[in-house]
Amino acid sequence: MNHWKLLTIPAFLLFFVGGCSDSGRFSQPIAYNHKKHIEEAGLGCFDCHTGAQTHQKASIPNIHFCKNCHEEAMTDSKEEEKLVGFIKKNELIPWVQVHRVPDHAYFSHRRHVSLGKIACQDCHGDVNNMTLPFTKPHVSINMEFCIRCHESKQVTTDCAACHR
Amino acid sequence: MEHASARPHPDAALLNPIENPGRTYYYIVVGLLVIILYTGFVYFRQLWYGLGVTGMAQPVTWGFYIINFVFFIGISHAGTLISAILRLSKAEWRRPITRMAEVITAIVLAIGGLHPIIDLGRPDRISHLFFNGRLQSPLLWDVASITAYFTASTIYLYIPLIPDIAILRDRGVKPRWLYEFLSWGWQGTERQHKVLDRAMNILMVMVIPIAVSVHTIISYIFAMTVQPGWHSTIFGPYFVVGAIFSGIAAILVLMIVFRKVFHLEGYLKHIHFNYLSILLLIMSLIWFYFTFSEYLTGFYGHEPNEMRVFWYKFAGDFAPYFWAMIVCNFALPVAILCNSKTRTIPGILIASISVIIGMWMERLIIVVPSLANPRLPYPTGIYIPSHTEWMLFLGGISVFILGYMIFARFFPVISIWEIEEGRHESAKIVAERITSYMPDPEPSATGE
Amino acid sequence: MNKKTIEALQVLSISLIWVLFTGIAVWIVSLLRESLRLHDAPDASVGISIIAIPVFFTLASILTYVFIGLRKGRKEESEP
Amino acid sequence: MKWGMVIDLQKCTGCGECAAACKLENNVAIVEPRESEMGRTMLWMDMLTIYEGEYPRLRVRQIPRPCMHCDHPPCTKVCPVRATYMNEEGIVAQIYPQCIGCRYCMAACPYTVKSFNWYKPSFPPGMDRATNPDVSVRPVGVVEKCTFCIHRLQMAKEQAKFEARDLREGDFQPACADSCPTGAIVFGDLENRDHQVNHLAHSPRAEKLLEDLGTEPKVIYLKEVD
Repeated sequence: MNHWKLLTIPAFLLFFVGGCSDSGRFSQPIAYNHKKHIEEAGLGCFDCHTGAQTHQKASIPNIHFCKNCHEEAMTDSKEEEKLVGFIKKNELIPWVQVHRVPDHAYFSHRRHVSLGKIACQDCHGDVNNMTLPFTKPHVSINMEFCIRCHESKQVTTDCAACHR
Repeated sequence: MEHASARPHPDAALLNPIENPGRTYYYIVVGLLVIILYTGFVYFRQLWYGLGVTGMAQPVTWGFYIINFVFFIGISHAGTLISAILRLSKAEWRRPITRMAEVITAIVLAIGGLHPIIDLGRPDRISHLFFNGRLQSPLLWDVASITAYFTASTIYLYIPLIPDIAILRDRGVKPRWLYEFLSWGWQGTERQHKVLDRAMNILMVMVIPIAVSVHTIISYIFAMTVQPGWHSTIFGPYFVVGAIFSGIAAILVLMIVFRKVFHLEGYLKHIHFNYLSILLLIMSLIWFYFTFSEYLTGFYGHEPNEMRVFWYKFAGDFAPYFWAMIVCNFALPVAILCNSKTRTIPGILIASISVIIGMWMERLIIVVPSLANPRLPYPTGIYIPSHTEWMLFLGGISVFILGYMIFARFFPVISIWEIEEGRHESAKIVAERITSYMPDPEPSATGE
Repeated sequence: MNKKTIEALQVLSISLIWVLFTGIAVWIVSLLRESLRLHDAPDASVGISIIAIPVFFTLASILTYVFIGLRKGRKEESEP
Repeated sequence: MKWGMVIDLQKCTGCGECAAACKLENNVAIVEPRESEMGRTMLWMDMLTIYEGEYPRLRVRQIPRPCMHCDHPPCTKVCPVRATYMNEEGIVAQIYPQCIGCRYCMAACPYTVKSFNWYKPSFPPGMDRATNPDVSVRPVGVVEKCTFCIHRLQMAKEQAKFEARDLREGDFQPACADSCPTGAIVFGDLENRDHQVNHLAHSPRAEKLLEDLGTEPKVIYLKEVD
């Protein structure tokens, strides 16, 4: 047994007290530009995030999808170069999922987008004008946020409807 | 104020431990601190790995922590309740005893109150109890009643302590600021005495129902479930009686220890031990009566699940503990205390220690067998406490001793001003009281 | 420590006790409200829980009474 | 809606397939043998050993035992933090992030169905990567129990709504009912006349465990007839 680990408990407690859920920032491998893709390439949310309307997960597109346009470089952007590099090497882009629902909660995009008719912007913000990828969640994903919306929309607030 | 302490005080024996604590005191404190530190380490280990380091399993999901919780809270009834009853009934022999008893309550309650938290699988989520607590659960009743009892008994300990703190302040005992701060400007004027008396009278009446409610509610933790051996209406009073019983034993042990260590033979006389041990004897008989009716009703009803637990205690795995409990709580103390020849101080010490052990076993016998014998045909549960649980038990006792020693280092364990008051006034008051009991002289004598 | 600081500390400790007990009262009331909102406590537990509140306030009042009473009951030592 | 389960002991062979399926479906931790000997085996669906009769005519049988999902659950009454409660569809749910691990519900449950995470849940090498993503792996120090595979209900309801239809009987079946090779475990809505459980629950063979406690279990056994 590693008793030295016990030393980390006070540190852990501090961390716990300090609040740890969504204050961290993430860095993305490629500085993806949502605005450019929407305005210049004329893409919509569901063109790339294909699961958002029909599946539990919205899915983040990766090389197999990006390949459709970016097999060869379209511009002289440094960031595109990186993408083309990934595609050439047939290597997955290590996107960081920023909007994360904890394991113990059930969340489905289909339920919210197709059945609940919630706009993407309500949770993810004004993505259409974002020139950089997400480094932190637009809203803090915690139960208070979920419950407030569920109460205002008068949908179920039964614990077991989301917890599992 | 150096010269002040040179003045011989009539109760110098009580002030001596505070003014000259001596070396052994610090050795013992260091020893206890070592044990407590190690206990802290053991507890952090439990926090890190989870409750798996204990001996609890399924179906015995409650073990030492809950047993000790009930046990310590039981001991705590020594103090405030008994002191309040003695004060209310104006028993003059209470004077050297009340303070010692009240201190037990305050310290033990703090230790006992921590046990359910030690028992939690996720103590980091304790805030859920405050933000999402559910008043329907007996555990929440416990949180509320133990808080009330703890605050009430601390206040009840503190208020009669004020004049003694003032004595220490006036004698210039260090740390001065502490006594200055705590004495609240006491000067012993008539008006101040009146205020203090009134406050104590209200408190006395208040703490008794609070104390009774606390242990009743602790018994409800068990009695509110439908488990065999727990679901019983007798549990409330049964627990209260057991608590007072173990409490008196704890006071007696402490009195004997202090008498020996601080040389208080002049204050704690044989009569005090005699009276208290007779109270212990009575409680032992009442305890036996409750135990008897508790098991007899179960046995007579002959409900199969109830009987499984019954035989588990009477002739099964728990029989050694059960019969040891009967010996410790009933046979031995009654045998010793019934006879005035054996009702000596060593005899009382043996009886009291046996009662404390016996009452701890009673808690064990209440908690474990009911859990070990589920209603559905599962294998009988086994419970072997681990090193962690034993350590936390020992740690709890060490914290108690240390707490008591720290209290005795700074404050007199026997109420000086109440003794003084007794010297001056009680003889007169008692004489007046006794005359008031007596029939008035025959009026016919003057008529003719 | 001089007299002023000690006095200030005494007043502070008394007010802290009031803060603590008010906190407990607020806590119980908020639990009651939540259980009523969720229709979770139909039993007598609601009524019984309310009893705890006056108990705490009585305790605090007794302490305050003693504190004020002792200050008023002092000899007039400040006078020459 | 009142979800319930009927276990037909006439059909049950005691094979234990339901217990195994449950364990895999719900990521129930697999404890080490040493721990298991101490009585820390975690099973949401346990196999109860029942002895009937006396020695020469002794009969031993294994019957499946999930959580009874009582209509008057003794466990939810005592929970100090609302970590366990009965929802409107009659499922007694356990909310893991809310549980403080006091184990009062375990002590109060007359059926002893709840399990506690004495240690951080562990899985044998290789298996830890094969946990069911639809169910969370519980943290250390919380109580857990059979949920009637409530995650399946969440998904089934969503699917039904997506297809704009009502929930059908077959849409929501817990893993044990799904896996039973003899079809002894039937699951459905006890209040819905179209569901099989509704008929079976009124069978003369129907009985409940510890019925006299008044807990009104929603798991109903159909006793064997010789």
